[in-house]
Amino acid sequence: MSGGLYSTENKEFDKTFDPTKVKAYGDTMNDGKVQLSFTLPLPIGDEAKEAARQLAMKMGIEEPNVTHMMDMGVGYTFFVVYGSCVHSVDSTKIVVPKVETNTMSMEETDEFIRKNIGRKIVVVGACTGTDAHTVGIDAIMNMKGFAGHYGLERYQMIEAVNMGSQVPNEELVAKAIELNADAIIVSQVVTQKNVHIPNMTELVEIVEAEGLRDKVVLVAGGPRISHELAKELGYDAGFGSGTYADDVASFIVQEMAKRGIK
Amino acid sequence: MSGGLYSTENKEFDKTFDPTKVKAYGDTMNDGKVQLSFTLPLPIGDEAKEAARQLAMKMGIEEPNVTHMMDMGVGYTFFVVYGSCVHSVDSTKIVVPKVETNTMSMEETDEFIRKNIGRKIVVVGACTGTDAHTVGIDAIMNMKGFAGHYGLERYQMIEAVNMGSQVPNEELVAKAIELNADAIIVSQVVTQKNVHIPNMTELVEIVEAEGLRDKVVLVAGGPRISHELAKELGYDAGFGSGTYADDVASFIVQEMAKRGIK
Amino acid sequence: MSKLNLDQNLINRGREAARRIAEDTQKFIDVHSTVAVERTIARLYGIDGVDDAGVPLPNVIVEHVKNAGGLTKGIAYYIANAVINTGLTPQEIAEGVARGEIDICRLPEKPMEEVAAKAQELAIPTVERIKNNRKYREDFIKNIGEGPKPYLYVIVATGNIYEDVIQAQSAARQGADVIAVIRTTGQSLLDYVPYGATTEGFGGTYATQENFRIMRKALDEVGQELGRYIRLCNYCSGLCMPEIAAMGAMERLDVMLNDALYGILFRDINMQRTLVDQFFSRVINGYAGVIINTGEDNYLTTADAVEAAHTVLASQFINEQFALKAGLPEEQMGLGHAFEMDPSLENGFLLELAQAQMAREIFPKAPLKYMPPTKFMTGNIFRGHIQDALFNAISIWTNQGIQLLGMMSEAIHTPFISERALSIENARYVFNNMKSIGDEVEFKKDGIIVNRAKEVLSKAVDLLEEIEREGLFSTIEQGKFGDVKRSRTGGKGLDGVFTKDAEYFNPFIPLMLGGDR
Amino acid sequence: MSKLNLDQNLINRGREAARRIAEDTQKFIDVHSTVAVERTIARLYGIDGVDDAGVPLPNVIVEHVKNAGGLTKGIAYYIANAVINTGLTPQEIAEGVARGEIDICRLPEKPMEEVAAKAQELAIPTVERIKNNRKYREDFIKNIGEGPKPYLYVIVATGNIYEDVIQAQSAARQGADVIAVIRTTGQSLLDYVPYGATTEGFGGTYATQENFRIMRKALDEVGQELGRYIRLCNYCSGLCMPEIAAMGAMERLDVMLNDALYGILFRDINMQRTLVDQFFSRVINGYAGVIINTGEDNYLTTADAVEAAHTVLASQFINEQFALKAGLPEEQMGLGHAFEMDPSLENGFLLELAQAQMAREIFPKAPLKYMPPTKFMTGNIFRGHIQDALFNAISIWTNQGIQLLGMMSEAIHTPFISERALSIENARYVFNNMKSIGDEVEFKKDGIIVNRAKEVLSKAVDLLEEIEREGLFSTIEQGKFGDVKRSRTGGKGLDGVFTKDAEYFNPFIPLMLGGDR
Ligand code: B12
Ligand code: B12
Ligand SMILES: Cc1ncc(COP(=O)(O)O)c(C=O)c1O
Ligand SMILES: Cc1ncc(COP(=O)(O)O)c(C=O)c1O
Repeated sequence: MSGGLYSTENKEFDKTFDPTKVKAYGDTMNDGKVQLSFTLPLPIGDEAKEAARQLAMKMGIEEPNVTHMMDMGVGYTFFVVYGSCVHSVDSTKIVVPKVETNTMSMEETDEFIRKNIGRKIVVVGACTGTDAHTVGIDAIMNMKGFAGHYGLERYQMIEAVNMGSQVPNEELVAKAIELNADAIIVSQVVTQKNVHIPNMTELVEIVEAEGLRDKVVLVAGGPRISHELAKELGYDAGFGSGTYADDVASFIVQEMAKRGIK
Repeated sequence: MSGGLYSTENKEFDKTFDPTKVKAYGDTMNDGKVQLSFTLPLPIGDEAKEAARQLAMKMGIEEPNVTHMMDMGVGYTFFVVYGSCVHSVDSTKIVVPKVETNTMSMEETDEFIRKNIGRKIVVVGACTGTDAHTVGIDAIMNMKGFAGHYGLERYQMIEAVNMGSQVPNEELVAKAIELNADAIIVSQVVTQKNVHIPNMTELVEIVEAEGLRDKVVLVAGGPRISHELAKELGYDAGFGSGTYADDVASFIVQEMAKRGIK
Repeated sequence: MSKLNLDQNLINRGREAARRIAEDTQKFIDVHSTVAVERTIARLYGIDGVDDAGVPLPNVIVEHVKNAGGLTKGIAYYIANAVINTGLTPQEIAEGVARGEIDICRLPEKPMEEVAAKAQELAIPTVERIKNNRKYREDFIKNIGEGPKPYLYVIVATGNIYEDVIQAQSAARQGADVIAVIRTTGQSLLDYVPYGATTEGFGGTYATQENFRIMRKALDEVGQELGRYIRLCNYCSGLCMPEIAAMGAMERLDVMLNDALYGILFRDINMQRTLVDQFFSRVINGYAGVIINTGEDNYLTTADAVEAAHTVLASQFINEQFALKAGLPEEQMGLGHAFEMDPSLENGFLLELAQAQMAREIFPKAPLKYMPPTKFMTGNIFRGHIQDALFNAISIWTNQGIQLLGMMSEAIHTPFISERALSIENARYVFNNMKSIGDEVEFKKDGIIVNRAKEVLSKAVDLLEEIEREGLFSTIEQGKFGDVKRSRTGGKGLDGVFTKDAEYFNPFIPLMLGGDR
Repeated sequence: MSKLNLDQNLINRGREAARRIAEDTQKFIDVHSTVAVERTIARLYGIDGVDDAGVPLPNVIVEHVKNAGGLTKGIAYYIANAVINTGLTPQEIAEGVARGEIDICRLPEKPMEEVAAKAQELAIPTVERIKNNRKYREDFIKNIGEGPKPYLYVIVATGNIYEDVIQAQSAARQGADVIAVIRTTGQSLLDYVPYGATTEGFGGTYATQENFRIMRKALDEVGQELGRYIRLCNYCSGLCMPEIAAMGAMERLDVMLNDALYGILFRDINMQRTLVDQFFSRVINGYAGVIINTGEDNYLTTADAVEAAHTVLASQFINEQFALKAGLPEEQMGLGHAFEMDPSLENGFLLELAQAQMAREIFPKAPLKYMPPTKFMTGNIFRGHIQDALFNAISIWTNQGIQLLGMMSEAIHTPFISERALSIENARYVFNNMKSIGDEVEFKKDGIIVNRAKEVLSKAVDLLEEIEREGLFSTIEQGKFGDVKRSRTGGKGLDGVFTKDAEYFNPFIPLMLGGDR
């Protein structure tokens, strides 16, 4: 009666959290559990299943468990795999470049402009290239705004011009020159096959060629745009999913103040 | 008009199928696309997201796209990640150990026994150890069978004894000795923390200790039992999900014939 | 009003048959006791801890008396008599017995009346404690709140109670209302309850009183934080049914798996043993305000959900009557059923809707426990997640009480932290998005749904009347439930059953059944 | 019988208002043509291929006449006149024009009657070809079969037509009934149709006649194998609307995205241009037996699904009337709507049910095209998959015609092969498991569902009557649809619109509208 019905095997791995070796977590610290799914261009069968296992092992999955396979009908097979990933991440070494402004409310931003710039600022925005998704840029610019956050058009101290979608970069820059814009903000939603990269690069090149780069704050946004990427491509900031007008407005005016633009 | 609206960037990778370098497939040959999900014991935020990205990269995922993160409420974060896996598998080198019998119908098996063995054979089965899942072993043994395939009890030339679940290995072997069994078949469904391994090993050891190993065909089955694993642990065969009585009966009688058991 | 237009006469007939089945069986129960019942009494007297060999003291003292041949009088007698004789507490006495220093079977036998009075007096503090637990729960819910029904019920099953706490708190913050700590594989076959905090289990965590305490504390904390009482569930099926019920009552568990037949059918526990044990366990659960969950869902893991639907209903009727016999009110009857239709079935959703609505109408006050798809879950987690969504749709539609959330990884492993979160998200989405569907939609007269319910009810009543004729024991012997046959004298634990002496008493039963609540 | 108890008078009023809106606009349409219409005529005369600079010959010949200032007479006139003069085929003439060898504007002008007769004669073979395509489809379906409704519609969008074929055949084998080859980003703004097989597109594959042919062949093969006609869908919105319709008719496409207003609102194409183009495109689609899909679903990607529901219905009415004007029967009207309710909405499912059932009842013969959740899809593929399941539930419940399957990766990328397979599995499971729910369940009188439908209908009728008063053009200028404002002279393609001469003729219109089918 003393022992129980069977011997309890010890789990061998160290179960203490180590921030320098963070592993995936299923139900026990450091168990490394991950879920994977993918298709292989191999006909369904034990061999394909074994290939899936091997692929998972190459990814560092120990004891991969192929829990499901499904015939794609063209000699390809879809797999669901679970297993323990041996890899870990040193979380103490992670530094994520972030937009370093404190977000202000609409009223605060208006006040900030009055105090630090002393005139209405001009923001020109568009969804450029072949991209026809207006909802994102509208969320930032339109009166109505998004999720209860008013857009730039409603700011007393911002003159906001939304050019819509599918705007060629040249036209956007031309408009910015015409209106003497303080900021150009651009939305990119379609990122399939990295179609946004050449388009975003082109915009920076035109802005530079026109000698505007120091005069304007250049901002990009979109669901798959990170601050890091935007910086890399030569923008002052990048904003992803869940951005509100407040974030962008705050960034623009603080950046202008930093540069001493009046 | 001749060019289109933008230049079409070439995808750089080789799009021809190479069986020695099989990669995952999303919508283009060799695009390497995989989907991943896992939890990290890190609080939700940009840093955790970056850690998720880094973990994916360690797994060989290029340009991992963290499409979702979700707060687990205890300072842990769940992630969904998509990306292109650089790893590939040499499908030409894959050899999967398989049960090498051709599956016969019930009538054929009965006939085979009559012809090659000439007497009713005895099969004793159970779900052993602490495992209480009877449905699997019942599917193989009960009259009724499973998915339209009759169980061993219905075979004219098989005397099938199903001991049920939670049967200690000793009792199973004792019963086999008592009935002079030709085959012992065992089901293992609970595999959490590999609890089945010591139990399955114990059975082999008892069978060997009793000097029965050459006389009986020893078969294991269960949703997470592979032929490979069963062989490794000293069984003659292992059967996974979707097995029918036909498969097991065919194997047993052909194995008996091979060994020359009459 | 019935949406299914069920025949109330038929319902009454079924309920009557079940009542007589329970009454018939109760006659057997009333004259028997078991080692588990006696250990429970010992525990309720405050006996806890283990001896040098790790054997729990309730086992030590009960076996001590059993070996001396005195158990038929009941352990309460010996404990009370020993207290009178020694002036020690029951715990001190048990420790003495464990050390071999006291032999409570050889102490002078005080007059029966005096012993009975002492037994009663000694029982009061624990009964009060349980009553206070109940009051605490009620006050918390009244003053702070609880989630709406269907309650979201999830399991944790890491094997390690401390890891379980993390998973449980995570789930509560995601929106879970009930946390069930699944027991380790095989615990239900142990004829003792392990002791202390445990960190190693397979597919579950040992049910121990210390583990109960650790989890209770964790859930109270997170419940305070969330402003929502988080219920704690464990399992009292198995060879220690009443003992675990008692531990749960003392540690303020809120929900207990507790079925009159489950152990017999699915754990091969002897039927006499389980039937006797379930009675006392339900008296305790009833008094403690614990919602019991019955296990009819399990039938459909072995039998087919279309063919065997009526066995589920029949068993619900029987469980209801056994519960009433043990003083457990309808409001605490989490009668079980399950979404186990083959997903490839044409109109399977409609058949399931009929079944769920029928249960709702036949047991209007019961917080029905609705179990998710398990049998037809596969390694295809994506399909599994939508099977669970349809299950959630049925639940909100038919107003179930306790929704045991399905997990997409059901066919693979006990849930990861994230899988639980995704399941909660699934249920919350469906419940909210379809909230009033049950009020807004009616079933066609004489359509598939209405006719299906009619058919299942009438088959269930037939079965119940057949059982009434044949008796419960022999019905089980014939495999009428869950396709499982069990013999009256087979299975585990029969040696722990005994016939009571004329002088036998168990003071907790009158206190809990008769006392004020 | 109406399950929603809709007011038939109100429906009639809405339909009448829409009819007058369409009639009013048709007056404008009747006196105008566009470069796209003329290029279409050239294509229907068999002109295909590109010049040395890669410019499509239909563009070459139409621009040639346009530059000479003669387009107002119609390209048919010039082609027929050139055929009479040169004895060459239209294709040879176009090639000559491209090489600068022929100037069809300077040829002697034959008598109008003779030219018109020739134009008519030359038109016959293509019209016959299209008629035969229609017949082939009908025979295939009659003799071999097709899938049940709702048809499972999936997209392929690899950018490479050969890769698309693999994805499409995979989908068909999983159970898809309609394969839509999504066009590359931006194609709708090209004022020409690219030529030949293409392998590089972004988020889609170029719509070219060769690509149509490749995919048609692949689907016929797999359809034969499966014993189920697999429909091919493409998009004829944009600056080439009638041209692509013509290409589709010639290559036996079965479904075409084709909306009277979509291009205006979502592609900023000039409204005069689109309205003129849509007419001829629909004449072709109508004659070819092609099911059109309208784009009302898009409104809900910019506007809110609860607030703007009535604009969807209003637009459906308008699309219906424009289609009837173009001789397109109800059976080919895949009027669009979409499951775009915020998933966090309490009872959102009921509101959606109301909308879907309402559309079903108001357009009883139309094979409604039902679009999946897109706006509220996120990177959480697991939740996305169950949003799609509820969408599928609504569809089978309300008997939609064409179910555009939702993809769990909607917010991430165009579908992987496996995601498509999982979506098909999702729909097949839900459709089969809930098959008869629509027949078996009724809506409560004056409940949420019935009242919601009533409200949406009445608002839609108000809007239609307002549009009738104000005119379609100015309604769009005010942003009444999809929250998008467009000016009458803004947007792309206005320079391609011209007023017809008195002598203008397009022989295909009478042939297709009037001829036998
Ligand atoms: C609505 C929609 C459409 C509508 C667009 C209507 C319109 N007027 O915008 C229609 C139907 C026309 C459409 C068409 C197409 N679409 Co679309 N569409 C979507 C959908 C469903 C929602 C996008 C959306 O409105 N999101 C809501 C807004 C508020 O979010 P957001 O854009 O992320 O914006 C926020 C932030 O990103 C940020 N932000 C965005 N821009 C900016 C700019 C600045 C300066 C700042 C600071 C911040 C910022 O702030 C916003 C608010 O927080 C998505 C799928 C999805 N669920 O995401 C697909 C999606 C974006 N579309 C897609 C595709 C491929 C297309 C097509 C190319 C398909 C085709 N071949 O026909 C076409 C063509 C479009 C084109 N040429 O660009 C793909 C893109 C895939 C990829 N990774 O590239 C998606 C992901 C769908 C899919 N799985 O295929 N689409
Ligand atoms: C039904 C069921 C139960 C029922 C069992 C009833 C019964 N009498 O069998 C009940 C409710 C009692 C139960 C209890 C538990 N279960 Co259970 N249960 C399941 C469930 C839902 C279905 C299993 C089943 O019946 N499959 C159908 C049969 C036909 O398939 P099969 O077993 O794979 O058998 C086929 C093949 O594998 C093969 N085969 C099987 N055996 C053999 C033998 C031979 C010789 C051969 C040749 C072939 C063969 O042939 C069969 C036919 O093709 C699964 C989840 C799932 N969907 O798979 C969980 C599952 C197996 N259970 C699980 C667990 C953890 C438990 C518990 C331990 C939970 C707990 N802590 O309380 C308990 C305790 C059980 C114990 N001590 O063993 C886990 C196991 C996890 C793991 N990887 O180890 C699962 C996966 C659920 C989960 N996600 O947690 N369970
Ligand atoms: C009534 C009942 N008790 C207990 C259990 C748990 O299993 P066990 O305690 O037998 O391990 C279940 C599980 O399904 C059940 O339904
Ligand atoms: C009517 C209609 N046409 C076309 C499209 C495809 O987009 P486009 O052809 O404008 O790229 C859609 C997509 O939603 C649509 O609804």
